[in-house]
Amino acid sequence: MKKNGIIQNSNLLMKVSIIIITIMVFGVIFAPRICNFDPYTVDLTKRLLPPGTDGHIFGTDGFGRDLFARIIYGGRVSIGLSVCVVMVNAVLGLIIGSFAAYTGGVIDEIVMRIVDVLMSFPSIILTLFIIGVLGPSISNLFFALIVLGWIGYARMARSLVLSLKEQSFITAARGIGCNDARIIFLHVIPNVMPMIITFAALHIGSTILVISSLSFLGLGVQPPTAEWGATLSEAKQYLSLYPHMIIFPGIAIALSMFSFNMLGDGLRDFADPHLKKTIKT
Amino acid sequence: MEKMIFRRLFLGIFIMIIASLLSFVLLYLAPGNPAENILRQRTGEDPSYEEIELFLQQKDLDVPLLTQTSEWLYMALRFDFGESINTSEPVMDEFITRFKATLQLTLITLAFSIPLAFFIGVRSAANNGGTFDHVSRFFTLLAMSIPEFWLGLMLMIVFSKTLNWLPSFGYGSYLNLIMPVATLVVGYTATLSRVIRSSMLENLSQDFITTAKGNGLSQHVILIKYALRNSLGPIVTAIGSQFGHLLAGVVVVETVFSWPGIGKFLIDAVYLRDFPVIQGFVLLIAMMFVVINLITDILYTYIDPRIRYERR
Amino acid sequence: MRLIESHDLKVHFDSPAGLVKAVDGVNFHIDEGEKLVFIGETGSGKTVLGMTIMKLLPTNVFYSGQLMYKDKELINATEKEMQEIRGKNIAIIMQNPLSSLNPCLSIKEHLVQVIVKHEHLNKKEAQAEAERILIRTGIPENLLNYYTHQLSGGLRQRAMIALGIACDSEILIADEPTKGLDVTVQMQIVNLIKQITDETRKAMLIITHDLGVAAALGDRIAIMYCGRILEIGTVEEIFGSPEHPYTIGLINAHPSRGLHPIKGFGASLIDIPEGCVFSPRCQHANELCKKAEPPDMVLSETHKVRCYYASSK
Amino acid sequence: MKKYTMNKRILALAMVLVLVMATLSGCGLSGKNSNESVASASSQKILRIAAAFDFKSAMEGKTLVYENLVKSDMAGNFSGWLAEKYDVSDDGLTYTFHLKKGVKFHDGSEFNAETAKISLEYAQNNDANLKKSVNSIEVIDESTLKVVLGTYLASFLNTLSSTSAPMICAADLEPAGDPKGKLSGYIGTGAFYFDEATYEKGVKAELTRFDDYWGGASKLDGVEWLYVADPTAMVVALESDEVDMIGIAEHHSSIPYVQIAELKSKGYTVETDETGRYQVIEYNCSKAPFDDVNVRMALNLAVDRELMVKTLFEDMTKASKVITAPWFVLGPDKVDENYYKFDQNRAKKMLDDAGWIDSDGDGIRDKNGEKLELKLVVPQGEANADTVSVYLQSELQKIGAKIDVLTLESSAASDMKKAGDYNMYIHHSGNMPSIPGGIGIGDKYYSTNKDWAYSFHSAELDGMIDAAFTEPNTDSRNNKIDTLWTYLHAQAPCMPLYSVLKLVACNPRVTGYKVGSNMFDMSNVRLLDMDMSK
Repeated sequence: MKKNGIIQNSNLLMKVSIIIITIMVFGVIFAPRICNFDPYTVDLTKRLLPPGTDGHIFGTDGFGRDLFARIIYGGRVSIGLSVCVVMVNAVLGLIIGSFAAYTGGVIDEIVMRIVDVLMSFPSIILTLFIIGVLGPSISNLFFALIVLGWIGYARMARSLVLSLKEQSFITAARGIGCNDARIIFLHVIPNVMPMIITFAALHIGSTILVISSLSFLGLGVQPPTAEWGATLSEAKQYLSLYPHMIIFPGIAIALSMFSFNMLGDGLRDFADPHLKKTIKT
Repeated sequence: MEKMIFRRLFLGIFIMIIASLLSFVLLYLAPGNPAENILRQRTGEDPSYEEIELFLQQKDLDVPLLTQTSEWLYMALRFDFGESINTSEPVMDEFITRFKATLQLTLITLAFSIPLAFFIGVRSAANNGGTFDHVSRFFTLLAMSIPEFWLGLMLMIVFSKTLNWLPSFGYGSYLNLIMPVATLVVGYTATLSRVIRSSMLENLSQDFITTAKGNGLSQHVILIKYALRNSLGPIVTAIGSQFGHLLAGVVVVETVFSWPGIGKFLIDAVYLRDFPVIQGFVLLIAMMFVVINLITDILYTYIDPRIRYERR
Repeated sequence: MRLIESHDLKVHFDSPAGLVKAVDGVNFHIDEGEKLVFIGETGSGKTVLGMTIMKLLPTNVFYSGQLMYKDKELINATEKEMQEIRGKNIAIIMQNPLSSLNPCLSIKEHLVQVIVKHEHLNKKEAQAEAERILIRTGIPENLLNYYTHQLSGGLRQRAMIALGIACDSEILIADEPTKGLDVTVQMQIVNLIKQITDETRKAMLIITHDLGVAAALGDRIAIMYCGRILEIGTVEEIFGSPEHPYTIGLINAHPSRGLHPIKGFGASLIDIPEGCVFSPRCQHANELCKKAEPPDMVLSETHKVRCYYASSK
Repeated sequence: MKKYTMNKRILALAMVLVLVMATLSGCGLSGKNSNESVASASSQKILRIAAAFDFKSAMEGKTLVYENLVKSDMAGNFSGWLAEKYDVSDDGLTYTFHLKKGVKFHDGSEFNAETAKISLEYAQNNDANLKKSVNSIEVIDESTLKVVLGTYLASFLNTLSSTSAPMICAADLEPAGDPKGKLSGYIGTGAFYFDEATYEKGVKAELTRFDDYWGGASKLDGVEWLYVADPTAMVVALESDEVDMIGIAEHHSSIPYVQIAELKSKGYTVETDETGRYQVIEYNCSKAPFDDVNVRMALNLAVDRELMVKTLFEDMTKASKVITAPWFVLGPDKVDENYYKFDQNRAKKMLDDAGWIDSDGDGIRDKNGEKLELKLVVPQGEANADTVSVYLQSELQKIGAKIDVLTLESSAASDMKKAGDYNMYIHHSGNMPSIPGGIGIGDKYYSTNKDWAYSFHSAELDGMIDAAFTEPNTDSRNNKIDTLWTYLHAQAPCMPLYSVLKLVACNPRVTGYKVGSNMFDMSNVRLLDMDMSK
């Protein structure tokens, strides 16, 4: 018997990615319990140890800090910050987009023009610009990633809500006297959520990459903060002599992005009605 | 059609005004001044109060920023963006020189990425759930997960340092292009092929595909004339928006491979607070975006008869 | 000559909710020039049956039983073989022409694709042929290069019919050809199909829920319910002496008979009722009906009913 | 039907266009192949230099083209250059320059007193100090120039030897001959001339040997200035033989210290020059805790600079023991080298004595309810500052001080510095050509300085500075400066860290590398030779 390829395999992809993400999230939360070393303790006598020496699983960096601990703690910043950025963006975009679509008229027009303008603006340039101007710090990074980040969600929420709005259950809800806020929160948002969540999962992956690229350009977090991009950037000078320093943070970035992308991909197959082969009778 | 173009152009002017205002506001809020940063870069020392005063005077920067900006706007209307404070060259000249380099990198990347992405995207959609699809999905996801700067450095170590096949920096020959283009092609092809795949899949599940199959058309015709033809709209939009972002997003690659493009130069200008360069570049980049979006929209209307006839 | 013949044909789907038994043991045949109508409610498996003959079902499907086209077994036919049969030997008119036509191709271009594929004409000849067929289906000459979204529902359906007859197939499957059309247009379409198929003496398999269409187009009628044929017979037999309670119900539900609805809802294709599938809705059902599924009762050479109490009510 | 095919064509056309454009843009710029320069380099001696800045925006580039009236050596001793010799009046206000004869500019014109006058006027317009002090510039004869100062300017010769006072010719200015104009032509008297046609913005510049050079033509046929943005790429470029020399074109070396050992082991020549530029941490002495000299002193004792240099900087540079290089003419050569010797126990005791005790046992000292938490401001781009701040943070933790590192865009950092919103500020001290160490009139440790208003100042120190720098007599000036240094070190106004190196690595076929007179100076490039057989 031939099994249904899509559903089976996207489940597998999702399972794998959920497992990886769960492991990472646990690692990040219980970092102090997992790591034998503090990521900020400098020990100049133990500099640049290769992986596996003296209990340093991934070796040590140029300051003799444990690389494993720095990567685990780095996840707190890289993943934590990305998740926060994406969550704020999603909520912001969801509220703005569904509000605009739901109320319609002038408000919708104004919001969509703003979105149009921001959409056609080079987001990477703006992000670099904001951080370059305000200086590198986590809060500025956060701000820069929010300025343009909500737009995608707002557009998506708007178009979803517009199509939902015409559907009978919303009319019915209005018919039984629900007020607008109640309709938005009880009926509209729950129906929009699956697509937003899918988009958000993919967005987390790309945000991790953006943050690490900014760190590489010297526009990310400040030392000695452990962050994957920053760790990678610090390791750059040791590239040829101590490759372990650049390999492990590189893998951490790639793996987390990979699993978030995989999750997003799986969720999309799951949420997208087009890809579910519906059976017509 | 004309209406759409006018609407778009109007929006474009609006975007450019917003872009200028935005860069002005940010610069106004920003701490620091160009004199201090440029002098520090030149001498490697903290410039003294007197040196800064003199520099500001020489570059006519001792007037309030608001006056500077209104003058700048007046000049910008005539496409004169003033001179770079750092290099004393007209901003327009700087932009054209650098833009040529960035555009070259971008276009060549696209020239490789687009056919490759179409090949991967279409094949994996046709092979939905099969081996090719799984393998290509895995590798496109992987390719998207590799930071560009990491890949660039790795390529440099392997092909310049170890094998000594390719130049690690420079600009002007085909050899110089290989590594920057390769770095960009990896991520870009992956992103684009995924857009193509999902757009293809969406269309492949439509009723008209069943009709086409019911008519006994071959797999090839169905894929190309039916699914791909209908997917082209969103794909062109994706290429358009990605093209814009590619133009702006080559900063990392430009930094790693010392490519004399707009991205790296703009970042340096931001560091130095080279106001005319920042404002001019932001405006010109925004203009590029407007033009690209316009071209995308026009193309879209040609591709999709539904929009074409509605707008007529 | 026998064109299509099926023996105990079963078409099941694997779905997250369970096994969907869309077609569950169907026997029928279509002879040359014969028009067989499948009637049933939504969800009775009739469209699946049509698609099964074309082998157009999604990949999560399992077939069993026998389905013959002439002496070719279709169930095990490869995709390549099917591509040759589809359009050329068996053609289909899909339901919902708006979504079933490619929005990026003009209606003429649709036909050209099919003709080029099956008739081995060059592009120019194919275009002339396409124009001829489209005009024959009553589409004004100046609209031939229009796109689907520019046409009215009736014209779209005509375009679909043109696509169905483009290669002069032996069998034409029409899946709800009048669905979603105005009543006046419905009649035009039915007449058009009738006129064209009568001219070419084409065999047809018509899928509909409209008794009027069935009476107008069909030679024989099969009543489908829950993936099964509950009653099959000639138009006269079905309308003149319906035997199955479901058939009677259907006929009585027709507006001309005073709109007497059948109580209850169509059964789910996943949890098929035990015994006679219609028993939960049948006013005559007794213990026997609920225990074992009745066999086909042969009433005449053409008339079969799957009911214990045929001819006895 | 027609419509459709037309659209298809447009689409196809667009696709083809993209490809053609891409190919064309590739072709159009591929005229000069990088292999070509490799080929020409083998027949000609072209020195390829990797530079982190574009030729026109780097000071070092200018030292290849322009020369000055006088030059200083690394320690701050002055000698004539384009001026054969110079005389200074006893009051230090009148300078008479006797110019070299037979010096030619790259455009063939003669260098004489008239051009020197234009050059100095140009410098005066562009340098705050000269503008303030120079009263008159007179042409005495063809080869004699007299400059009269209004007030004594200790750094006058420093300025003349720096890139702010290059010797230029009238044609070099835009408009020609106007000292208030813009310097545009790169027409100097140096050993190499710059050809505008070879210059590619942000890519490279080619300099060719000037055969009429007064000091005899260079051994090299030319110099190629190649822009390489990334330090890692620079090292790769050297190792893959795309450039001959790295590090020379920047004033602060961008080559990572850790890669030096590898370069050396592979046979590359690595030259490190101490330029007397020290990286130091400046204390904000206007507020607690650094208004107390004991705290400042304690911190100076608490950091093991020797270990830092040995490990973090791969032993490439030297730990600094005094505020500025003692071998400068005006340097602190009488101060005890072990004045700030690493001794954490002494540091702890000094903090205890100053009243900073860890009363709540959290590992951070406190006094009157205030914790010993110090804000270290790091201007972005300050070389090695990240490394130093991480190290400092961990070292000072051991004596109970907590450091909060704040990296800021450099002018933002500078604004904080000017507003006094810092405890510690990392920067590097000046070097030649200027008065190193911040002890000149109006410099860092002088109370009227607006840039360092919160550094250590005292009326006593101001008096000592005034006395020393208004003293035209060299010997008595040096004596006064020695006392000044002794006083200043006792006050511990800053924490000297290490000597900022100029680090140059080159391919072994480049021979005869000589240290320049200061960290911008590339004029010695003309002395280099290359063995093309290797």
